[in-house]
Amino acid sequence: MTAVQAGPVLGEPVLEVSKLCIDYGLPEDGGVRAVTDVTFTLRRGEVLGLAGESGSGKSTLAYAIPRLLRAPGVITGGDVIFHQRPVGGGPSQAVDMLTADAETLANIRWVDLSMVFQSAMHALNPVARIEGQLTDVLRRHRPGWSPAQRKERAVELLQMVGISADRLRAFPHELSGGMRQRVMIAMALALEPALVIMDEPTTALDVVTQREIIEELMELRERLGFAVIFITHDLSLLLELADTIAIMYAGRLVEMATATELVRAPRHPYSQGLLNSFPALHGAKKRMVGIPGAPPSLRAMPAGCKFHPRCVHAGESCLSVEPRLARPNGSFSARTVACTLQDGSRPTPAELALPDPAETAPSRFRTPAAAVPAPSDPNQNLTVGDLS
Amino acid sequence: MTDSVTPPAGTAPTVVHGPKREGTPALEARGLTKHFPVGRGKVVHAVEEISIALPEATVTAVVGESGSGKSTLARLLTGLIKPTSGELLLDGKPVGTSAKALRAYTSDVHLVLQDPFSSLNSAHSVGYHIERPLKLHSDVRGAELDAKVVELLDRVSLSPGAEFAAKYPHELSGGQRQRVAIARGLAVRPRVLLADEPVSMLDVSIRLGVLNLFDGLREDERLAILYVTHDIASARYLADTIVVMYAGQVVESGPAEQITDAPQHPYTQLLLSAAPDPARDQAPELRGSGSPPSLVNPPSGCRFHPRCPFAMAVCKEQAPPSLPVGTDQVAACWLHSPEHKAEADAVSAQI
Amino acid sequence: MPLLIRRIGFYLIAAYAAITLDFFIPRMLPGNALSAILTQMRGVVTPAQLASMAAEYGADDKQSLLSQYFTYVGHTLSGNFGLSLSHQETPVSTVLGGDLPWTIGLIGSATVVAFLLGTLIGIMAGWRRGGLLDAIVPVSTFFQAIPYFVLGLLLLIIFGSDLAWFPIGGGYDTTNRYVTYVQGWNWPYMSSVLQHLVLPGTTVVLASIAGWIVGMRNMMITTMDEDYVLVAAAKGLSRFRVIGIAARNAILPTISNFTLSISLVVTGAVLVEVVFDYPGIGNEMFNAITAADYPLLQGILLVVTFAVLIANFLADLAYVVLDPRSRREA
Amino acid sequence: MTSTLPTETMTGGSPATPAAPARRRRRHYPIKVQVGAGITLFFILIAIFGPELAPHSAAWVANTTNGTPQPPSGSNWLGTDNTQHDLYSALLLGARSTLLISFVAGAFATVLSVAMGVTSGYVGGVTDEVMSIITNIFLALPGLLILMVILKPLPPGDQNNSLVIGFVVALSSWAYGARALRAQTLTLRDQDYVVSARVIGERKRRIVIYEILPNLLPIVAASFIFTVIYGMGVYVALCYLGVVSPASGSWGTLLQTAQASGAIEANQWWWYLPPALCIALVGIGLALLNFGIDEIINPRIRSSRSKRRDVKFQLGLTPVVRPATSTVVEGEQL
Repeated sequence: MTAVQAGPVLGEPVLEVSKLCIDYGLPEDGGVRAVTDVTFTLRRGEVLGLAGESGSGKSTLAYAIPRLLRAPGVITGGDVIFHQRPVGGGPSQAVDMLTADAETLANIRWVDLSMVFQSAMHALNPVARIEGQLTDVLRRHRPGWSPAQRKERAVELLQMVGISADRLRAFPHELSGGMRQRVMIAMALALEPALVIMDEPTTALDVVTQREIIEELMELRERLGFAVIFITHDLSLLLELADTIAIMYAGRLVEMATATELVRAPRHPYSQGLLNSFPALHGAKKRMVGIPGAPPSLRAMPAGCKFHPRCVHAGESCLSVEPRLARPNGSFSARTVACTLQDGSRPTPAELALPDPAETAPSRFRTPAAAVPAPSDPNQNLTVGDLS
Repeated sequence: MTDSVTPPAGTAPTVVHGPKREGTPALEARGLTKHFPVGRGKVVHAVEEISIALPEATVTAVVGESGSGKSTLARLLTGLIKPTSGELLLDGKPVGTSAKALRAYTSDVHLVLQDPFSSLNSAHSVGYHIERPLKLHSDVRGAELDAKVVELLDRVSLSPGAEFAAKYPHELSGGQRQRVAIARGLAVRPRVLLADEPVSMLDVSIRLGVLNLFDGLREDERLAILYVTHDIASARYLADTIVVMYAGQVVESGPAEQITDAPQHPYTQLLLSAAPDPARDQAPELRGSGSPPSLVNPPSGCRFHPRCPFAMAVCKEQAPPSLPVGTDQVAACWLHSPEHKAEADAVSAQI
Repeated sequence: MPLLIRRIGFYLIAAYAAITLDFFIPRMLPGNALSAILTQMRGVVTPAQLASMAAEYGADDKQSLLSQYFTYVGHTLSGNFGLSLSHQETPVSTVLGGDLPWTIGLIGSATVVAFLLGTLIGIMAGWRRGGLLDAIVPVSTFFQAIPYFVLGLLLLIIFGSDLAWFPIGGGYDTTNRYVTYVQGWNWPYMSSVLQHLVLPGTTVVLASIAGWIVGMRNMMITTMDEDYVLVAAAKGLSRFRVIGIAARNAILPTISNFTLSISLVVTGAVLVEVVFDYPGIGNEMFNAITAADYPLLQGILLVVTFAVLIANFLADLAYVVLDPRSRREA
Repeated sequence: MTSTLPTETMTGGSPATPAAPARRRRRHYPIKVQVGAGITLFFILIAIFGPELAPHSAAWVANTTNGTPQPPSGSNWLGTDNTQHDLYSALLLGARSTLLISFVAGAFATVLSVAMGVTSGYVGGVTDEVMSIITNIFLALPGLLILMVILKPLPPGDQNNSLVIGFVVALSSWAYGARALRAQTLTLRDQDYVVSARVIGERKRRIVIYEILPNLLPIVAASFIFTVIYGMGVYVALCYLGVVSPASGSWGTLLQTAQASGAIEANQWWWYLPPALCIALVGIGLALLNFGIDEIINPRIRSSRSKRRDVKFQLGLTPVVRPATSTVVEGEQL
């Protein structure tokens, strides 16, 4: 295998999405808008967490970027630029994903941009052996390789995710849920892409398996330097692994900040409500309230700020004016939020005006200490030895 | 962390899990066992010898991974499936096996299921769903019945109740459906509410609303609630007592905060270290790997031993008894047995 | 292979049920009808044969029903279906031996064509939903809603009598007095056979193809909603590979639904033979009914049932080969 | 005819698209269903009022000594047959027995298939095993051929009894519906709402009738229509073969006499074409109805039509439509 470049070149963008709009159904056929004016930039090696509830448009957005959204999904506006590294090296080339033809897309897919789906059970072809499903992508994108080379690579990939080579001949139904998801991850990394989009990759798994796979995934990311768009409704998990978190509500980005900023000092009432929806594992028990009401239906969107019917801070202007994503008033960080409480027009409630954390350290997976197993923290993990 | 314990030598007394309260528990299960035949003489050992007591006005959380038998336990408690062995006691009285006794039992014990999208029949209105248990188990009829339906809907915060009663399930959101399912359970003033993952399919922001509803019912209706979940953080939030299940058996139980703050069984520790925790800033160290065993051929001895980093010789051979490890806390683990203390210390020191 | 063993068990039960049903059918007839049949045969067969036939139908009381039954099962299993009354007492097995190749040729070729063509059209229609091919689907269903023989009649009227493009009946040309065919693998004979096969074959294909098309189309649409098909597209695989992966999975339920269709196709085709006066089993059956030739009828019923069961078994085999999940231990 | 029946593989639509918009309830039935219902209703009316509409009775004979069938004319709209009976009247008269037997057969078969399928699926266990084997045997047996053997020797009284004929025809067709209903019942039985009904103490019979049956109705309707089509095919075939000869005549009888008198060779189209077309039309009308029901059962198979013909939805190539410039970007077509 070719050697991986030494570490990700942070700062260089790999994906630029601007003002992306996505509908279900054509406008002429009475389609509904599912994603509105989403703008963000993803840099090489960055882990972007996309959090939101069902119907918030997070999956729609993720599938539309590689233009894999199913009918009746339609992209109705905006731009998606993917910065493709040429095979032989050299400066990256900007590819407009929305004007690209089928062949251009086919050549970007999996080579530069791959995906991991929520349910590996459904994402693996039930009637084909693991080997065939790992090598078909090599046969397509590495035409010069011999069958022996492809097989060798398939073995290497399986071993990378901790599966023994003898499972190559297995069918998907012969593997456990965790193993199937590992196969999917191995498959996604087969061509060492620059970006992996992960749609709730661990939601269907048990918590122990989920943890094992997340740890493995982040270790691989550290080693191979790919960027990740990680979609989940589980904000508490995202806070542990993402560099940047984008919170979606009703098809819009309502807040985007580093994981540390978001968990320590949320700016949007919805972000704060979400954070307060996860009971803590430790510390004093306190009564929590979640967020009243339910997310709006796509067909009956409220006017103004889409969150106002559920927002305790909603004011007069929220009913009619839709806030734009902007840097919060008085913040020096690169974070953005879409809320009139943060643009200086209204007083900001204290709980939404906590100071930005001083150290905007990337997620713990980025610290060198995470690469080697950390010594256990006695407060976190009680060992049996402590008991007697 | 705890004082050394003195389990009675040689005997393995039946340990009854669940919140410790004075008086007779609303529902008690003794030695419940369920083996499902799967053909060719094989059986799935889904639930083994579980004794659990649910006193009124308490919440007991049953936590475990998929396939741990927690849902089967909940269904055994409804009387919906017959246990292979063991018995149920309602207010201290054994539940009869006659059709009449079982029908009476169904008015006292209700089950709320996981999927709010399939737990209501799309062919019937919300009102119908709530009327049925009333018609089956009470003499309320006519205008009184309608008033009762409205009152029940209001009680689960579906107001105005009359309006909701006329709606059909497809017009409701997931959280609202789950409230209808709970209202139906409350219709005939049950003693016990069994909730099988009642919030796992709901949106994150509305889960707490439903959990808080359970919390309120515990006090207001003096209900004995069994909360089955895979989410140990929500179990800690809602429950008085947490019961941890693994491969059909209870491995640890005790007061909720004690379990999450001072887990004594290696499996509970594994579960806790794997759970997402935003407060954590270091990678958790997972002790133990692999996946749950087949319940057709469960491992010998302690069923957790193939995954357990502390496994000793005895763990492979003998199933551990439930040993007291703290105030009202028990763990089924040989590490806590005085006879194996020396070996346990040695194993722990290595890790 | 628990699936296959279960299925073989089922076929044995079904075959046994068919044999037993066959035994009881003549006995279920109202008494008068039975004696009427025997009376009708009096001139045709010798008294000894008549006695044995009466015994076989239970019209004489010398044998118990049970021993009659065992005699009958023994005869059937050894391929002895008795003598055909309408064919100068030729053994039924000989009569059927002459008819079978025609029927197998007709149904076999029509089924293969309908399956291949229908599946292909179904795949394309499902892939391009709302496309041109998808518009064919309702049209094909019309043919399916018309009884086989009515469709045959319509084709016969249009292409046989009206346009006279094809012969209107028979298995090969018997009217041409200048040519005498030597039956066998020679071109003049075979071309005449093929010419006579076109209309009945087309009828069976048209009537049965919609089942394959619609079944395959709907399964394609369902399968294309599966993540693994999207994964194939996301991998950058060629469109034909993606279609191939979807089709490979979509065809499995189609094959397992074969059972539903095959006995309909066979009975339908049997009627088509009557319309086209085709020298196969179906026409033989029609004649046997007219002549009240019960031994022949019984033989035909058994042969057709067994053929359907064998076809089903072949479909099961194909399924087991194609779906690895069916090979799993229970 | 595999697909006129919903099969087990088509059960249940999963909420696959995470953010799929809520489907609007259709107020208008699809055009297919409207046309299908129209055709079917038309022929049902003919079956009911046919004898009143017919210009001549069955016994009427044209006042001619000519032995050859007469082509259509002002006095005999569809001409006459070789015995100079009016074919237009015969067509109207034949509608009744043809449709009556089809619908009687459909009704009997539906009752049988619901009883067998739902019982088998809900009760499960050995009952299910035995019932499934019986169902599968009925599927594998060539029903029509057995019917021919059974019906041929029936006395004329029974041959004209539409209940007897309908029931016997139903015996050969119920198994298709039973199989589909069993599969769907198996799915519904494990639905949470059925479990909930058991938890509150509902009795078995009430669960089957009130909780399961309402959700099976589309499949019951589809299987009813299927058996009506099948029943008509079988009945017409039996008449055509002369196995059954109803006194009142049927469309199959018309075909049988036409065939027997060499009408096809003589190209006397007015004799055999009208009944053949009527049979085909009824079949098509019912098939259209079934199409609509199929799409209700499984909305995914609906062939959606967009107002924009220039936008193609294709797997793995999400279309881009910018309303401002209205330019459509897409890949090449297949």
